[in-house]
Order: sequence, then C-alpha cells, then structure tokens
Amino acid sequence: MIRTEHVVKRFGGITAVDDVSLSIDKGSITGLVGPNGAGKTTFFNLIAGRFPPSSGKIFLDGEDVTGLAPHDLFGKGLLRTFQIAHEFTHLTVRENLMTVPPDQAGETLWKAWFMPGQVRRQEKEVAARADEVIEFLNLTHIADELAGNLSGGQKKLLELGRTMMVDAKVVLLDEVGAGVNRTLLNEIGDAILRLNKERGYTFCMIEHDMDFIGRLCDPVIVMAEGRLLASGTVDEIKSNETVIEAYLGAGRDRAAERAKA
Amino acid sequence: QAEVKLGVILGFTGPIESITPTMAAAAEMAMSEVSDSGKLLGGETVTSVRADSTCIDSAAATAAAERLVTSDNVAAIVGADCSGVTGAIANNVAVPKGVVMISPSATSPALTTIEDNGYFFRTAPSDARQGQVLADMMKDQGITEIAVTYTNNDYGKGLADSFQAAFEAAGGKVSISVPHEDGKGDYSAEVATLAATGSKELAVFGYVDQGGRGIIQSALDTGAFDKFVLCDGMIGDSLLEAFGDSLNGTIGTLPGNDGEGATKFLELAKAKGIDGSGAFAPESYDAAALLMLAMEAAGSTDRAAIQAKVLDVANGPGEPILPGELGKALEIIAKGGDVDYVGATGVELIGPGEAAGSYKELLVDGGKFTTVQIR
Amino acid sequence: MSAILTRTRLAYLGIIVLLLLVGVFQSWSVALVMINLCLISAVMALGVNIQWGYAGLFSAGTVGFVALGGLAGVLISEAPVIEAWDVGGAGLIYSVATLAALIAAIFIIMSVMKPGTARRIVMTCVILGGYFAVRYFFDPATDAIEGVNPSAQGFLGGLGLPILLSWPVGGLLAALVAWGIGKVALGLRSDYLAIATLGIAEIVIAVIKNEDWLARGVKNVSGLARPMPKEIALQESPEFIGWIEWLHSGALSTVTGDERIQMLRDFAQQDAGTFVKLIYMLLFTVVLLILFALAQRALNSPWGRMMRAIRDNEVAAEAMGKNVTKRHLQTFILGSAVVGIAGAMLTTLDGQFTPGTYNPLRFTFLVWVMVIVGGSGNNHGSVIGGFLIWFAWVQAEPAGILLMDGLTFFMAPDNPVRLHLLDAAAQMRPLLMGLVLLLAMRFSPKGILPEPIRTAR
Amino acid sequence: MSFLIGKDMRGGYGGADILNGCTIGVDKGQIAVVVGPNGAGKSTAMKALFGMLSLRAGSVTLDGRDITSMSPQDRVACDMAFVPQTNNVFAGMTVEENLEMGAYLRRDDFSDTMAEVFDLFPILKEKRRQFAGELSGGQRQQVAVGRALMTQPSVLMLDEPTAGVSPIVMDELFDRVIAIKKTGIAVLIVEQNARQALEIADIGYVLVSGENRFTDTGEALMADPEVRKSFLGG
Amino acid sequence: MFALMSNFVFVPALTYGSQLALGALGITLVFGVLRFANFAHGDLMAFGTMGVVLITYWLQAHGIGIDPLPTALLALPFGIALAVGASLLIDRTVYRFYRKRRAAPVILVVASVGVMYVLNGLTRFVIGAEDQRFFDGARFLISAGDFKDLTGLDEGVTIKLTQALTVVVAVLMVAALFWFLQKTRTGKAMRAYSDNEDLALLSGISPDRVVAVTWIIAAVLATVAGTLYGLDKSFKPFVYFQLILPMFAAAIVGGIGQPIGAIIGAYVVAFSEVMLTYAYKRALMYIGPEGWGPEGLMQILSTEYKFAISFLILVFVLLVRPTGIFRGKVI
Ligand SMILES: Nc1ncnc2c1ncn2[C@@H]1O[C@H](COP(=O)(O)OP(=O)(O)OP(=O)(O)O)[C@@H](O)[C@H]1O
Ligand SMILES: Nc1ncnc2c1ncn2[C@@H]1O[C@H](COP(=O)(O)OP(=O)(O)OP(=O)(O)O)[C@@H](O)[C@H]1O
Ligand SMILES: [Mg+2]
Ligand SMILES: [Mg+2]
Repeated sequence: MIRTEHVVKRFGGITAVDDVSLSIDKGSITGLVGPNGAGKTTFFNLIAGRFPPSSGKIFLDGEDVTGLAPHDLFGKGLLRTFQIAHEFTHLTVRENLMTVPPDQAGETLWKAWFMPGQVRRQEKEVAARADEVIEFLNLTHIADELAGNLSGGQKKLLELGRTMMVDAKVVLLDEVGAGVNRTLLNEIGDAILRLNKERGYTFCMIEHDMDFIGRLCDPVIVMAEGRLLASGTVDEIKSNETVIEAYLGAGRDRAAERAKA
Repeated sequence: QAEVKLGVILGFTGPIESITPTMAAAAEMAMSEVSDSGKLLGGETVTSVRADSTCIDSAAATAAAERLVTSDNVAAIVGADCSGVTGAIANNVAVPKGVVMISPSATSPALTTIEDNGYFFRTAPSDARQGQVLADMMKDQGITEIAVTYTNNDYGKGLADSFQAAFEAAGGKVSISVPHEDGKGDYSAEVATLAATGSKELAVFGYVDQGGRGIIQSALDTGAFDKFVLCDGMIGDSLLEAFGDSLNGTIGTLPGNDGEGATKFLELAKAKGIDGSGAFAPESYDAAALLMLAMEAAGSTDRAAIQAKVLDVANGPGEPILPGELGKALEIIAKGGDVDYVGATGVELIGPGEAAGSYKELLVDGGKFTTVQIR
Repeated sequence: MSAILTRTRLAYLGIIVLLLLVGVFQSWSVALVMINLCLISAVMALGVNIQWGYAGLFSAGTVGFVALGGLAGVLISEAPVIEAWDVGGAGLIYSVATLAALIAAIFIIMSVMKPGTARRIVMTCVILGGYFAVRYFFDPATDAIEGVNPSAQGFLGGLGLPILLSWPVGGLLAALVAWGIGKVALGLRSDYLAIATLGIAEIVIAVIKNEDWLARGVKNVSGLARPMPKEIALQESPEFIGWIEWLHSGALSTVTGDERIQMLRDFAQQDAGTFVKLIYMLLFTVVLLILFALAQRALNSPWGRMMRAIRDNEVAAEAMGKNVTKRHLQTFILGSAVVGIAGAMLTTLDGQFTPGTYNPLRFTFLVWVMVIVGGSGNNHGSVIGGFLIWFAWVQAEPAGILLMDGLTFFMAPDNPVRLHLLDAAAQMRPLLMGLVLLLAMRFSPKGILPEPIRTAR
Repeated sequence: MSFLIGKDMRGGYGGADILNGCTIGVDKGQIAVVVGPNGAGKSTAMKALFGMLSLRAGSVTLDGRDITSMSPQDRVACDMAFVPQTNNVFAGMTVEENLEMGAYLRRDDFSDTMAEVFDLFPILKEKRRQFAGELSGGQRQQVAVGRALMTQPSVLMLDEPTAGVSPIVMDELFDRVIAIKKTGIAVLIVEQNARQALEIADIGYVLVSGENRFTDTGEALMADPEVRKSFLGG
Repeated sequence: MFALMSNFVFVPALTYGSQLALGALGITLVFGVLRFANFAHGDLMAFGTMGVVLITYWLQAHGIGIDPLPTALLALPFGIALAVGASLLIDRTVYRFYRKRRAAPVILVVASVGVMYVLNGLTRFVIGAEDQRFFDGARFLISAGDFKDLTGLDEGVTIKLTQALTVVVAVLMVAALFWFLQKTRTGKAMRAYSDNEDLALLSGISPDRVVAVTWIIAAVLATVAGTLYGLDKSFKPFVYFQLILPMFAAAIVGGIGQPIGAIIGAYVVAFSEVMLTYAYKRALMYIGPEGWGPEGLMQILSTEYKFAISFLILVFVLLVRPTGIFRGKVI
C-alpha cells in the first residue's frame, strides 16, 4: 500500500529520517515504534506530504506521490492524525468532524449561494455521521463545546474521530493512545480492528504502549535514530536484543521490583 | 442680535495640519476686525465655525461641510485648503446648497472649470499663472537650467508642469522634476537625485512647513544646493528662522501687487500674535474679508445674495481697501459706495472667480525676504 | 442563540438611534451624508471581514483595492480623450505588446533552459533588454498623452459608460489585481503577509499617483458623472419643481407671489440635495444587502465552516483535504473585490477621483478598526462596526469643539487658556476617536457582536 | 492533614463547574496519583492546586498555610513545581534555556541540578542547543519534566508526564520519581498510564466528573475489579 | 567621487537608517515580548520628544546648555520619564485588560490604534501640530568647506553632529539591548514570557514585571529615537506618526522580534530608498574618462517610486525569506 525508497529527511544539520525503505502491506495494521526522536513522526509527515523528503521516493498504492501536498494525498484516501493535537480550536466538536468529508457541495461557493437545498440535504447526512462518531468517542456531552476547550485526552479522541468521518484507504495514527484513558483505548482498539476487518482500512500506527501494539499490530517496525532497526511480529520485536536495549528497556522486571520497594 | 456665522474648513488634522492653524487664525482675525468695528449689517458680530477638511479625506470633509451648512447654518465658507477636498465640498455641498465658498489655497487649474454655478471663488491664483511668472523671473536672472522638486499633489504637480512648460518655451531646461511626499521622515533620496543632475539652482514647489522645508534642509546639510527658487507655498518667516543666512540669494514669488497690503497685514498679524508670513495666511484673511464685505453689500446674510456681491466688492471700481480697513470699507458700502478690496494679496478676481494673480518677486537678503519687483 | 439575536437587534437599534439623534440635533442632511458613508464603510468592512474574519488573512492592502475601485470609476465613466489616444495610443499598445512578449520569453526560458548560471544570465539580459524595450515605446507615448491639454486632460480618459457600471468593474479590477498579489504573497504568514500587502498597496497607489496618463495622477479627475442628475440640474428641472410643489403644497399655499417663488426655490434647493442623497442611499443599501446576503450565506455554509477551520489550523485543514492555498486565494480575491466595489461606490459619491486620498491610515487601519470593533467573523458586526466607527470619525470633531466650549464656558472669551484650548479643539478629534475605540473594545473585547459559536444545527 | 491539599474544590472555566467538590492531597515523601476518564477534570484540578484557576469554593493549603488566593508565580516561590499537560516547553528557546528558566527563582549555582537532569534524560544534553519547538513529542516531554526538576521543589506536580514517552524513558522517569519522593518531596501525578503509576503510588485518586469516586492506596485501587474495569482498561 | 557618494548616499542613508533603526527596535521589542504590532509607537516617540522639546525650551530660556552639544540631551531624561510614565499608565489602563483575558494579538493591535489616536491628539493638544525646532549647539562635525581645506579635494564631505550622534547612539543601544536580552536574567525572562506566558508563570516569572520592563525599554528607545530624529530634522507630530510605516517595514524585513533584524532592516530600507533612486550620472562621470558623460541621468528608478521601491524590496525579501532576514517570529 505504502512503499518508501531510500527516504531521507534533514533539518539543517539533523538527519531525522535516514534512508528508510519499507513497505506497509495493504490491509495490515502496522505498528511503528522506536525511542523518542527516532524520526517516526517525521516519517509520517513525509508520507502525508507535510513536507517533501530531502531525497528518496514515496509510493501510495503503486503511484509515486513524492512531494504531493497533504490535501492531494487526502484525496487519494490517506488520512493522518497528529501527535500533538491539531484541533480547529474555534469550531465545536461536531463542526470539527463535519469539516472532514471531502467534496461537500456546500464547500463550493456558488452551490452554497444558489443551491441551498442540496447543501442542506448533504449537511444532514454529514451531521448524522458526525454524531455517530461523537457517540462512539464518549464526547456527546461536549459535542457543542469549542474544541479548544477540550481536555488533552479529548483532543486526541477528536483527532481519531476525524479519521472515522470518511472512508479511507490508509490511516496513519500518531500516538492516538497517549493521554487517552485505557478503558476507552481498548474500545478504540476494537474499532480499529473492526474498520480493518470490515472496511479493509490499512493502518499504520505509532504507539509507545506495547500492550496496545501487541493486541493490534502485525507486523511491527522499529526505528531508531532515523533508521530502520528491525521489523517482525510483536513477539519477535519484544525479544529482539537491540530493540530491548534501544527502546523497551527492562521495563517488566523493574516494575515488579518497584512494586516491592 | 443674532450672530453671523462663517465656516472655516481647513485641514486641521492631516498632512498640512502644521500650516492650517495660522490660516484659520488669519481668517478669524478678519472676522474679529469686522465684529469689533460694529459696522457689519448694523452691528452684527461674526463668529467662525471651524471644521476639519483633513486635506485628503473627501468623505470626512463632505460630512463636515454638510454640518457647517445645514446644522451650523453658516452664511458662507472660507475653505477648503487642498484641491481634492475643495472640489468634493464644492460639488457635493456648497454648490448644491447655494453657499459661497472662497478657498484661500486650492490652486489646481482643474478647479477653474468646475460646474460651480458661480458659488466657488478663490483668493489664490491658479497655478498656471504662477508657473509663467516663475519662468519669467528665472529668465531674467539668467538661469537656464534648474532642478525642480514639487509636493506630490495637484498643487505641486500642476505648478511644476506649468512652470516647466513656460520655462522650456522660454528656452530654459528643467534638468529633472522630482516629486516629494509631504510628512515623510526623510528626503535624502530626493536631494541626492536632484543634486546628481549638476544643476546649480533648485526650485522647490511645496509647503513651507512640510516636505519643502525638509528638502531645503537636506539640500543645505549635504551642501547640494545653496540657491533656491520658491513658490508661494514656500514663503514664510519660519523658513528664515530655520535657515537664516544660508538662504541668502534665494528667490521666490508670492501673490500680491504691492507691498503695502502685505505689510499692513503682517503688522496686524504681528499685533495679534499670528505669523502673518505663514503660507496662505494672507489669502485666508482676504477670503474671510471678501465674504463679509459681500454680505454687507448684499445687505443680508442670505447665501444667494452674498454670492451676487463677491465680485463687486473684490474688483474695482471703488475705494481700494487694505487689511485693517475693513471697518472703513463696511462704512463705504453701507453708504452705497463702491469698494475695491485689495487686501493682503492684492485681490483681483477674474472670470471664473479666481485671483488674477499678480506676483511679488522676493529675494532673501540678509536673512530677510525683500520685494524686488511686482510681476 | 436568542441572546445573540437580541444583541444584534439592539446594536442595529442603537445605530439607528444615533443617526436619528444626528438628524434631530444637527440636521437630516448631515444624517443622510453620514448614512451614505456608513453604508460604504460597511461594505468595506464586510470585505475585510471576509479576509480576516473568515480566513484569518491579515491583509493590510485594503487601501490599494479601494483605490483600484475608484480608478474603475474614472476608466468607466470619463469620456475617452480621442487626441490622447491618437498621439499615444499606438505607442502604449506597442509597449503592452512588448511586455507580453517579454513575459512570454521569460516563460519560454523557464521551461526550455535548465536552472543554473547560464539561465540566470540569459534571464537577466532578457529582462533588462525587455525593460528598456518596453520603456522605448512607453515613455514617448505617455509623454505625448500627458501633453494633451495637461491642465484638464492629459490622460487617456475612460469608456464613457454609465458610472454605475464601475461598481462591478471596480470589483473585477480589484479581484484581478488581488489574484496577482495573492499568487505572490499569500504564502506568507500573518504579520509578514500584512506588511507585504501593505507594501503592495503602496505600490499600487504610487502607480496611480504618478502615472498621469492613466487617470491624471495627483492632478485628480473631478466632476465624474453621476448615476442621477446633479442637484443644480434638478433645481431647474420642471418635473422636479412640480414634484416639490406637490410635496410642499401645504406650506406653499400659505404664501403667494414673490414669497412663494422664494419659498419654492428654497424647498427645491433643500430637497434636491435630499433627493440625490436618498438615491445614493438606496443604491448603496441595495449593494450592501446583496453582498451581505451572499456573505452571510457563504459564512453559514460548509464553505464558511471550512474557512474557519483553515483559519484555526492550516496544517490540520490541509491534512483534512482542504486546499488551503487555493482557498486563501479565493477569499483574498473575494474580499478584495468587495472592497473594490466599495471603492468605486466612494468615488461615485465623491464625484471625483483623488489619489491623494488613499492613505493607509484612513482606508486600511480604520477599516480594520471597524471590523474588530464590530466583531470579526460576524457579518453583522462588520456592518455595525462600519456604521459606528464612521459615526465616531465624523462626530468626534464637533464633539471635540463642543467639549472644549463646554469646558471653558466660564472663562472670559479672551482668556489665553480658553483660546489655546479652543484652538486645539481640532486635536480633540483623534483623541475622542481613540477614546471611543478604546471604550468600545473595553466593554466588548470580542467586538460588539462577537463571532457566534455554532451549536445549533 | 496533608502537606499540599486542595479541599472540596469547586470551579471551572466560566461555564458549568468542572470540579464538583473534589479533594486531592499529598504528603511529603509520598506519591499521589490521580486517574480518571478523559475530561474528568484531572488537569483542571491540578491547575486549581497551582492557582491557575480561581475556585468558587474550597481551599488549597500548603504546609498548613492557606494559599487559595496566591498567584502561581508566588507558589513557585513556595517551592511548588508543575508540569502542565500541554504547552509545557518554551518552544522558541533552546533546551538549555528552558532548563535555566526552570531555575529562574534560584539565586544559587544550579549547574549541579542541570547535570542531574542531563543524567536523567541524556538526549537533552545532546540537544541542549536546539530549540525545544523542534524536538520530538517525547523529547519535549522530557524537557518539560526537566524544567520542573530544576526548581528543586518540595512539591512536584506532573500532568501526564509519560504521554508519548518511550518505555525505556518512562521507566527511568518513574525510577526518578521514586528517588525524588524519597528525598522527602511530595509528588502528585496525573496519569493515563495508570497501572504503572498506581504501582508506585502511595495514594491514588479516581476522579470522575470532577468528584472523587475512589480514594485509596495505589495497591488497593489496582486490586479493585471495578476500578480496573472502568478506569484502568481491565 | 567618494565624497559625492558619501555626501548624498552614504551619510544620509546611514543617518536615516539609524533613526529608523531606533524606532524599529522599540517596535520589534514590544512585538517580541508582548506579541503585538504596536501602532502607537510613532506617537509614543512624538509624546516623549514633546517632553524633551518643552524642557529644552525651558532650559534655553534659562540659558542652560552644554555647548557644543545640543541642550536637548540635558532634557532627554525628562522626556524619557514622561514617556515611561505614559506607557506604563497606558499599559495599566488599556493593554493589561486584554492581556489578562488572553485576547488575540489583533485585538491588541487595534487597541494600539486607539492608543495611537489618543497620544496623537494629546501631543498636538499640548504642543500643537506645528513644526518645532529645538536644535542648538554645533551643527557640523565636518563641513564641506573644512573638508575641502583639509584634503584639498574639490567635493566636500559633510557630516553633521546630529548624524554622528544618531549613528553612535543607535549602535550603543542595539549592543546594550542585545546583551540585555540574551544574557541577563530579566532579558531571558522576557523572552520566556513572550514564548509561553503560562509556563513563564510556572517558572516564577512575574508577568507584570516583564511587561513593565518591556514598556520602560520601549519608551526609552522611543524617546531617544524621537529626540535624535527631531534634532537632525525637526519635531513635527505628523511626521512621527507617518514614520510608523517605514519603521514597521524595517522591523519586519529584518525579522520581527529580532533586535539585530530591526537594525539591518532599517538600513536596508534606508539604503534602498536612496541608492535605487540615485541618479548615478555624476558619479559615473568621475569614474569614466575625462569629458565623457552619460546621456541620461542614469537613474535606476525615478524617485516617484521611492516608497514603492522600499516596499518592493521588502516584498522581495519576504518572498525569498518568508520570516525576514533574521528568522523572525511567526504568530
Ligand atoms: N522542524 C524540525 N527542526 C529540527 N529538528 C527537528 C524538527 N522536527 C523534528 N526534528 C528532530 O528530528 C528528530 C525526529 O523527530 P520525530 O518527531 O520524528 O521523532 P519521533 O520518533 O516521533 O519521537 P517521539 O516518539 O518522541 O514522538 C528529533 O531529534 C527532532 O529533534
Ligand atoms: N479552557 C477551557 N475552557 C472551557 N472548558 C474547558 C477548558 N479546559 C478544559 N475544559 C473542560 O473541562 C473538562 C475537564 O478538563 P480536564 O482538562 O481537567 O480533563 P482531564 O481530566 O485532564 O482529561 P484528560 O485525561 O483528557 O487530560 C473537560 O470536559 C473540558 O471540556
Ligand atoms: Mg512523534
Ligand atoms: Mg488532562
């Protein structure tokens, strides 16, 4: 579905993504993990067209999409969420969601002016869909609140909600779990599985919660210092020495020790 | 008894705000002279109602003029100053409402031809005339090449154009003609360009307290020019106060046909603490004086009646009237006599109601303006 | 929701009351003059609100578009100056053709040659050569044009069409230029965009001021045609007189003879002014209503929602498939066009085109103040802001004089303090204007009519 | 009476109250952990404790002193430190400057503390001259915590310090928090990584709709099936 | 040749640039710390300078002076005090309200337009709209005559005392400000505050203090700039008010929020105005062979477009470097 060839991204002297070639299979839920600053978010930004790579090529569904703008990629069915929530602060939660669907009649000026009937009909559909998403995310009580006034976790939920507003081909999730209540996160995991199974979405998700990754992802890709470190099933990764050293640490045992202390 | 009101609409805020207070004061000086004489329409007093033309904002000026005319019920208007707002007020307020307005400073030739129904006059001559006078003067001085800078509005541009045409017709050469914007912070670029032509003299067509002064200062500072040719807007004592002897040899023109009226006006102004040499101050005095004399001649403050009399009192035949003699003039008119208002600038209104334009040729000598001759 | 509605109604009511007060205490004529300018200001504010309130574009080039609208007034309504076309038209057309050729050449070089030093050198040579080639035709042509009866003409004139046509054309002209500017400058962020547009507006005005062949530059074009007869023509027209007689038949029947003629003349003079102003008011109101309706519908549609989303977070909007650049350009053009229409309306009302008028403080920042005080993002707010600020702008002056008079009434008429204060009364205008502005913002920091939160569906 | 305690706090952002009488306290040498669903008011409670939100009712006391109406910067002077959930770095300043700002009120030499922070978060040392705004999400989080540590506080309040932080750093962080509390500092943490956090907590609060739903030791809460199911993700 | 360029191009542009720089510095500082474009800065300049002018007149009337330096330098502290007082009062009564409410920057911008009008009116109310000349003391450091005598060249270089003074003060001010912002605690606190107000609070930085210090510095800069400008040219409120546009242009070209940027930007604006419209004819005549002279004036662009040019350059700079020469702030 997504394939990159020798993708490099430099910021001044820093090489954030360094010669990454990988592919994400159609219909998979691929996990992307790695230590802080490994270049994961940057890699997402490259795929999603936030900025062009310094070199290398990116393919979406076999088509070369290197350097395309984000809105073009959105048009090709690629959606992404942001690690640091990018909500529309002065729009309500519902409006935030309703903004997402593409090709709304009312987004063309002359239709907005002269074809109010069609616009209204479509608005109803979009609103209904938004309300479904809102309900699913437990945001019903604040559907009319300005998104800027949400709590940190609620904003992350909204990020996720936007990807549920359209039928996407590929969804890039950048740490949707961070700051989200674990019980709710489990439900989100279920939803991701469902979307994957029933609608055939391809997911690629960055996450630091290995339990969550373990439950959803196959395969898992590990990045460190801008490079590809390893890839494989969750269990392979979890037992990979270099990955443990660079990323996972001896977490399990230490937690147990702590509990005793 | 009811007061007679005259509107004074000038740009109290905006680009020429530094010269308008003096203009207004001069106009009001004429009013108080008349009031004090107690001879207008049998003892009426005249008060001024000021309004702000902003010099550039036609819309605000129109609103202000409308207020003067319909709310304050002024009998006539002294103003406005800049040609743009003057045109707007004349077209949209004064002429439709039938109110006389006499502008002391709008010199644009285009105003000559506005459809004014006879209600618009000016005590400042049209630029076309002054350009000719300046050209003649220069020819006499033996100047054959000169650099010109003008304030970038219709006054400056019009004057520069007419001067250039006249000068070149007389065989002179304008090496460069550079506009300057008033109220800006720095004029070194203009002066640098002017200096680069190698001309020895610089003609400055602008305002004495505005960009024109900035140009002269910059020119003196850099030593680019030391002899200037000035138009009427540039003549003022404040220029001499600022630069004094460094201006010696500078020549200029000022409307007026003999020294007497101007001298009397200066004395009067001085007694009142007004800088009578300020740009367009004498014209403002004359504008107000004319209106009041016309009022007396009309025997009423009726607007249309005033209009009918302006030209009568401005031009001969009749007793010549100088500044400070307004009381005397009113008396003569009341007795049915004729006056010929000369005033501070030698007022002589021609055809479409504007000053005929005789000019004094001035020379700066020993840090003072001295009149060389009349043209 | 209903609270907002009441607030809006109250605001309109307040404005109406203010204007009525002007009518009663000053004169109806002044009130009408003010309403007309208020209407134009409201249109301008609407235009700026489209740019800032909808899309968050900090454009400070308003004055340039006002001027372009005004220019349309001249280009449409003035009679063509045939001699000027004769002497300079051909040269001007050659220079335009040369310019087109130059631009074509640039594009060809861009596409044919590879980037590098060679291209840069060729490019520089072509541009320089082209520049002089254009000047070669342009300079003599414009000199000739400017030489045609310079004190009254000296320009190409216009098309001699009805001036009302200049309103849409002014909008189009502004839109066209906005398209060019937008292409270049819209990539800039907030304040940088502001200063760039400010600069471009200065350039536009510099061109209008200094290219005399176009519209006489600073020499002004006065006596523009009107959409209705002039007052003095009306005063003479028998139909109008007849109409006046009918209107004032009551008052006129009490007098006869000369007195009646005099009275009729007075009425005619008075009513001709009112009549003209009323027609303007009607025309302006129609324009405002149409533009307002369109703006309102756009804002409340998904389009408006999308624009607000873009305003809030461009990165996210881009990721949600919105073409931010295109939309920015669209709103920039729309807003500029509205401002251009207002500019043409203003020139029509003034009856003259005076480039010296176009000062950013008056037409850019004052309009901004209108939008912010009214409430950005709210079309009603822009209208209210336009009305209120224009009101304050005009009334601050008499208020200043009144205040000074009031403060010093107890002093002797020739008390120097009193004289100084009265002399300085004109300076009360900015002071009061500033105070009104600060107070208005203090009591409603988000504008008199803040942007509503769209909760209802 | 706890060292720092917000009692029966009520208040919000102007509209309806977000805090409906919740009580949160922590003692010296203790770690208190606050958990709860998104939007429960955890961050709001933290802000209230730090004086960034005016309370309609209830009080905040520090060491027995009522500080309800004290300004945030004065609370810093009282040795309180807070890492907010969002916007918690000076994006336009370098990492080093961020840390220096943490020590703004300190007049002594703080190079030791800085060295300690660099020890804890080695990546920061590497990036000390880079603008914090250019860091990755997790790196920013480390800067934020580092800044708070620079004040050498007696109360340390962390709002989701581990959000977006990689497991290895998270472990380090929790280790460090334990070390900090052992020096007699009161630590108050809001966490969604609730299980790890409750493991080290002396006292835990479950906040729902601005009210205390459960309050117990960390262990006890972990053991409570209802808490696990509804709030800790099973 | 050298003299020519120096007289008409270099010295005036340097002076004008320095004058702009001092003003732009104040604008950039307020922008950098308080995050809004302060339109009232020009009028604050006028207001402070008004104080200087009035005190100067008083001093002159009492025969107090420091010849050959202008008396105004003695009066400067009073003007500064006046401006500082005014800006603190204005902040207290106007800006603080919006700051506390976290109003959007544009609200503050418009509030500053209100302040601009008020100061505008106030200044003229007190001192009038007319031109004031308060310069005394020695006029020239090197006059054309002296220079010719000294060097035997036939074109004289002139440098006015005020020009030298302006340049020196501008350089000193920038150095001091730069040092202050980068190295002192208060300076860093100011940057921190501008970066993230909430977090600054959490670091124990007192916002009131930061804001006060900012206004004090801005007022000092404004008054000094205004006084130097007034000494070199003359004091007229309207001109000060008009200076705001080139000052903004300078601040933004340089990269707003960056002190060095303001300085460089100011020189870019000043030099571009003078150099691009300069007629190079005479200069070329010196370089070229004897008796040779170009046909036209060799002017790149005519002075009509002086302002347009400086803005053109500005637009060009922004297109190449969208946040100014020294990466300025983006809000
Ligand atoms: N705009 C930028 N300018 C300079 N450096 C940058 C920029 N954006 C990212 N970096 C650097 O690139 C590296 C990779 O950052 P990235 O955000 O991709 O990390 P990440 O893998 O997502 O980490 P995390 O898990 O913490 O979110 C980091 O070292 C960061 O400092
Ligand atoms: N600035 C604000 N203005 C208005 N309401 C707000 C604001 N900030 C938060 N809220 C509301 O207050 C409620 C509690 O927010 P808070 O940030 O305290 O939640 P939280 O418990 O920290 O959630 P999370 O775990 O998602 O961070 C939320 O419903 C949110 O919508
Ligand atoms: Mg990341
Ligand atoms: Mg929170």
